[in-house]
Amino acid sequence: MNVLEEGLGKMLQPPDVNAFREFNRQKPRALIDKRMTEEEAVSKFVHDGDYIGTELYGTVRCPQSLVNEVVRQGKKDLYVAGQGVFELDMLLAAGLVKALDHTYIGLEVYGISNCLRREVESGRIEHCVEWSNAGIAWRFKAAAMGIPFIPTRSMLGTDTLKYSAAKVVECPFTGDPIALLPALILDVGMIHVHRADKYGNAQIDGISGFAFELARASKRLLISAEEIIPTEEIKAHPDRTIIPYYLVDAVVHAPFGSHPGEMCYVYERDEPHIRSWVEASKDVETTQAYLQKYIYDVKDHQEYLDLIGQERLQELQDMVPEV
Amino acid sequence: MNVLEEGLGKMLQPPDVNAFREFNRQKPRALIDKRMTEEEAVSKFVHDGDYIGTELYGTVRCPQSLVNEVVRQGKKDLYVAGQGVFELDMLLAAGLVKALDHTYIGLEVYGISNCLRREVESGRIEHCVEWSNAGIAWRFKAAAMGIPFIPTRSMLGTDTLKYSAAKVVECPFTGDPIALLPALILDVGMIHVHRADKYGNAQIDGISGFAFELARASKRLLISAEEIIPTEEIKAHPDRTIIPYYLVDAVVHAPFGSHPGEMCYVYERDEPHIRSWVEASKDVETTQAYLQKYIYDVKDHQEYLDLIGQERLQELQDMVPEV
Amino acid sequence: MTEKNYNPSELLICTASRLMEDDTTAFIGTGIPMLAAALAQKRHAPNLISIFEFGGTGAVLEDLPLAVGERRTFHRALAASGITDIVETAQRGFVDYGFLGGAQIDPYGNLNSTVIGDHDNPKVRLPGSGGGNDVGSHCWQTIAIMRHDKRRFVEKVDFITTPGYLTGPNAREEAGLPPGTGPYRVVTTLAVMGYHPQSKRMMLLATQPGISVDAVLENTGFKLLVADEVVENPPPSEDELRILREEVDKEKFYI
Amino acid sequence: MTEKNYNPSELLICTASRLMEDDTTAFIGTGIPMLAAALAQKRHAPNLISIFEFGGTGAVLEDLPLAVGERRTFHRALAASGITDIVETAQRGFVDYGFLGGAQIDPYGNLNSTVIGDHDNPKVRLPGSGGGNDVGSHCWQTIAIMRHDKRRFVEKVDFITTPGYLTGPNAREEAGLPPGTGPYRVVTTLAVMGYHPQSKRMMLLATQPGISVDAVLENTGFKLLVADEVVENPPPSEDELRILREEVDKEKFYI
Repeated sequence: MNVLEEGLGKMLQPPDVNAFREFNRQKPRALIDKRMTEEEAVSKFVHDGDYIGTELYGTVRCPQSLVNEVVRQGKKDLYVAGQGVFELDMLLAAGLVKALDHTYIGLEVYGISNCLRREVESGRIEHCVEWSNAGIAWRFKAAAMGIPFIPTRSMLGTDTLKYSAAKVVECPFTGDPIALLPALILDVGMIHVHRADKYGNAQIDGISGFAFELARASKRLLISAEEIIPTEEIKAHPDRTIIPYYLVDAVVHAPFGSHPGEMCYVYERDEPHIRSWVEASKDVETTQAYLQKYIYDVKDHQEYLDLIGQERLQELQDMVPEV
Repeated sequence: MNVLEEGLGKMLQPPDVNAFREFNRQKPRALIDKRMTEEEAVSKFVHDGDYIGTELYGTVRCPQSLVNEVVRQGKKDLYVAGQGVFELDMLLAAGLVKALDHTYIGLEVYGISNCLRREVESGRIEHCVEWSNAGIAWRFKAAAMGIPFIPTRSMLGTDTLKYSAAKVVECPFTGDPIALLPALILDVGMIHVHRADKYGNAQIDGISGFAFELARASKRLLISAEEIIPTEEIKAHPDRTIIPYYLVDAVVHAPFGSHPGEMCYVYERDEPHIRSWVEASKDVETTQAYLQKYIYDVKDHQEYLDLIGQERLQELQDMVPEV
Repeated sequence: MTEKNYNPSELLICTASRLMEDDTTAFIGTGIPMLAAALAQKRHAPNLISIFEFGGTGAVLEDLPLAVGERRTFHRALAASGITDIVETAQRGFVDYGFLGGAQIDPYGNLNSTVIGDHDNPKVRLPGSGGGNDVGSHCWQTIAIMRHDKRRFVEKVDFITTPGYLTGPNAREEAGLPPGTGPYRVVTTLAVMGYHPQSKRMMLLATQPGISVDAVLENTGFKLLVADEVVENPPPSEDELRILREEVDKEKFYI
Repeated sequence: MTEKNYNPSELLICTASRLMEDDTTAFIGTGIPMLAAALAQKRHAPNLISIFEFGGTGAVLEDLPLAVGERRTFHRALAASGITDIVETAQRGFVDYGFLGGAQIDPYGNLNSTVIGDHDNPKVRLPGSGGGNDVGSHCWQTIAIMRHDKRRFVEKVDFITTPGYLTGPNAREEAGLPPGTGPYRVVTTLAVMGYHPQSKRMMLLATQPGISVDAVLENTGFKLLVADEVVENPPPSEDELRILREEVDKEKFYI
């Protein structure tokens, strides 16, 4: 099983599955009430220099209230796994990102991210290691499985592989080249869910993106939830639990926690707000003004929601059609 | 990435992911009514010499009506992936199994399988290749992912590995030994579900065993279902679909399809019936008498249910407690 | 050239839509592929099975999604799972078509959406692969939708984000990519291109209405092969435009 | 020796149950571990988190399961998933205890549940690994529950189905198994054994009520180490027996 090629990209987080096991060993198995505010969750579990990841798809089910709190507290020199839109733009805008395992940061239909451009083109981001979208998800999956790598036929033959930290080997069964993706174990993962109990047992409606994998790939896991439900509801439908409590370190009640992103079946995304960010992000000064207004100058998620306004939030809810 | 050890077991089904892709390419994407009887499904899709697999856990959600039909039609020289109880005992009792990728065949609390003993100790089964339970499930998972192998830390250091067809390599990322399990692609998979629509979109309640993986690891997939539901119900809850239609070749309506096994939330297992099999299986003659009575002498699943009797089936339903 | 009753976006959407077949699976990304798929479903391919990267399979595209994960991507869908299940489904060979875009494309259909300039010292940092590399690796046939000019159609892309035919015949297979996969069509506002079956280089198959072969060649930064017979695409029909405007994008978000 | 008011199964169940701690995760297999876990939940470990191989996590063990996948394994559970999720959870280091059985065990705690005799020409074909190898590979500490006689406690097992300490110190780590894992206890009707911290060989820690150290040694087919101080286990208490008989296995399926 010869190694045929090795990506030139820096291994930002080595796939140390033994250290991950040791960390997981000491996480409590007890049912502990983990409810806390964004402020407590982030100050307690996110540290300067941490490797963090957010789970979402586009602007859908984005842990925005948690990310805003990371920005508010100015957690810096962050290593970030990058499949993101609005929320990673915030981290980039605030200059908190040191290095990226990158797959996509952009504004979808609104085009490329000006914040990404500024941070990368200036050299302020020290490493931009490339992967495909599924490549990053599979790296989480490898970590979630407790194995140091996972094979894939993505990325082969491309510069995406050349500038990654993957390796290409000769498959010992078929003889064909295959890419091996190293497990990506996060210091901190953040996921926004439809509902969770106070211990952290969580449910998601609709598609689940890569929540299953990221939850299991995180040493510390912060959950924000639109709704906190009694554990009896979890127990009545255990097959709906996508994240079991023992993975979770903090449970944050965050209604409209994905705003300006959407939450399937609950509220739509705030298109004018996102457009206003697209405009603001074009220029350093207006970018900072946006951060000032929506993050630094508000104390917490509730104040942020007050700033958006109950009326607007109601509209976003009302836009959801009957299923 | 040196190969440190290679299992001595025969590779019964090489992990040819390219051939699997070519097969999957020609499966129809159209929404076709796939409802048929056990007789039609088995005669159309199961052939002598096929590599087959059943998905279940113990006696739970067992595709028994399909397996009985395989026995009835005497499909022979079968290669079988073995994590099974009652249903694999039937195949063994009928002398249809040529080789096994084996992890567990036994009767759980009732002890070891006499049929397995007779078939293996006599040498009638040509190969018994060993794996762990999760090892077999991960082999399905590799096939489901479309990759030729998956790493694990199971099986290392043991005779289970030595008599498998796995390989141990030095992990190119950590330097530690790690086992690689070859993908297991089935010619035919069989799964019993709670409900499916006529195209094959299927739902399962409660734990899902390895249905997700086996469904995706099968070239041809036979689904039996307690209930056939309108597609509109599938579309109302797409996050409940564990098996999408394009994987499926046959949809068999099989109420009590798991009997004498159980179906979570629907009916309990038929303990006296299972005990009667445990007794019968001790001796070749009584074994054959059981097959004669419950399989060969009944025309189809409905006749089998008639033999069990409506009253008894009702009792098994009534034993399910309120949740 | 008479005045056209459609804009360039509408032309791209209608052209891409015609390439979509009933009873096939198609990996749909943000933007034009979504509109094309919705148009196809409402017109000639009611059973086009849309596959969205983050989990939606077989949605009814009544309203247009603005993002690849939102509720419209699994509206009345047959299944709603997650990204690994979807891309593994493609890796197993179940996805017939994939739609791609990029900032640069080369004669072998390799696409760049990562950087302009040097990777470690870029002139322009682009969004990155996203699902592009996965779609280009696993789908049986990929269709690129591009703006057509010399800066985009280049002899050598600055960065191969997504594999086309790489360096030519057999290069995909030698790299370990699944045999039989690769670029199928390139759709632009000027033309539709395919690939030469042997050399795997891009080849002009059809021009868009009112566009000459020379105009296509002039706007292509590499030597484009030309099919023996180059047809001219019919313009978007009344029917296509009506459905597109009145049903697909009635809020005029894209068109 | 006075007449005992409990049978051997009840003794095994009560002894195993006492090893189960509150607020720990335990991988539970068919039979005695299920009864022990149910007894522990109803007595000293109400928040023992049971993990069942086919998907159940944190069930309330009100009624006794007869199989590792049936409804009682996820009755009022916190999660119900599938086998790969469960064993991967163990592979990630989240499962504290695992319970094992087998036809043979050796001084290093290696277990055989595959064959008696030669693998390819067996005298007795046994059920096979099942989840045994997975539990023995990934759980932090494993507890074997065995019948105690010389045919079962052997110097060398015919087949290592499930890894104990393999050939001794560091052998697990050298084989690639997760550091810090391995056999913890062996529970039999005669005794409770542990393992010597350095040599990793099995060591007698406690005898069952009325059983002498010599009786244990005589029924063991290899040289069993003996702890400096061997205690005698207290017999099953009235309380344990009452709960076991009246609540855990009221239908007398196992006991």
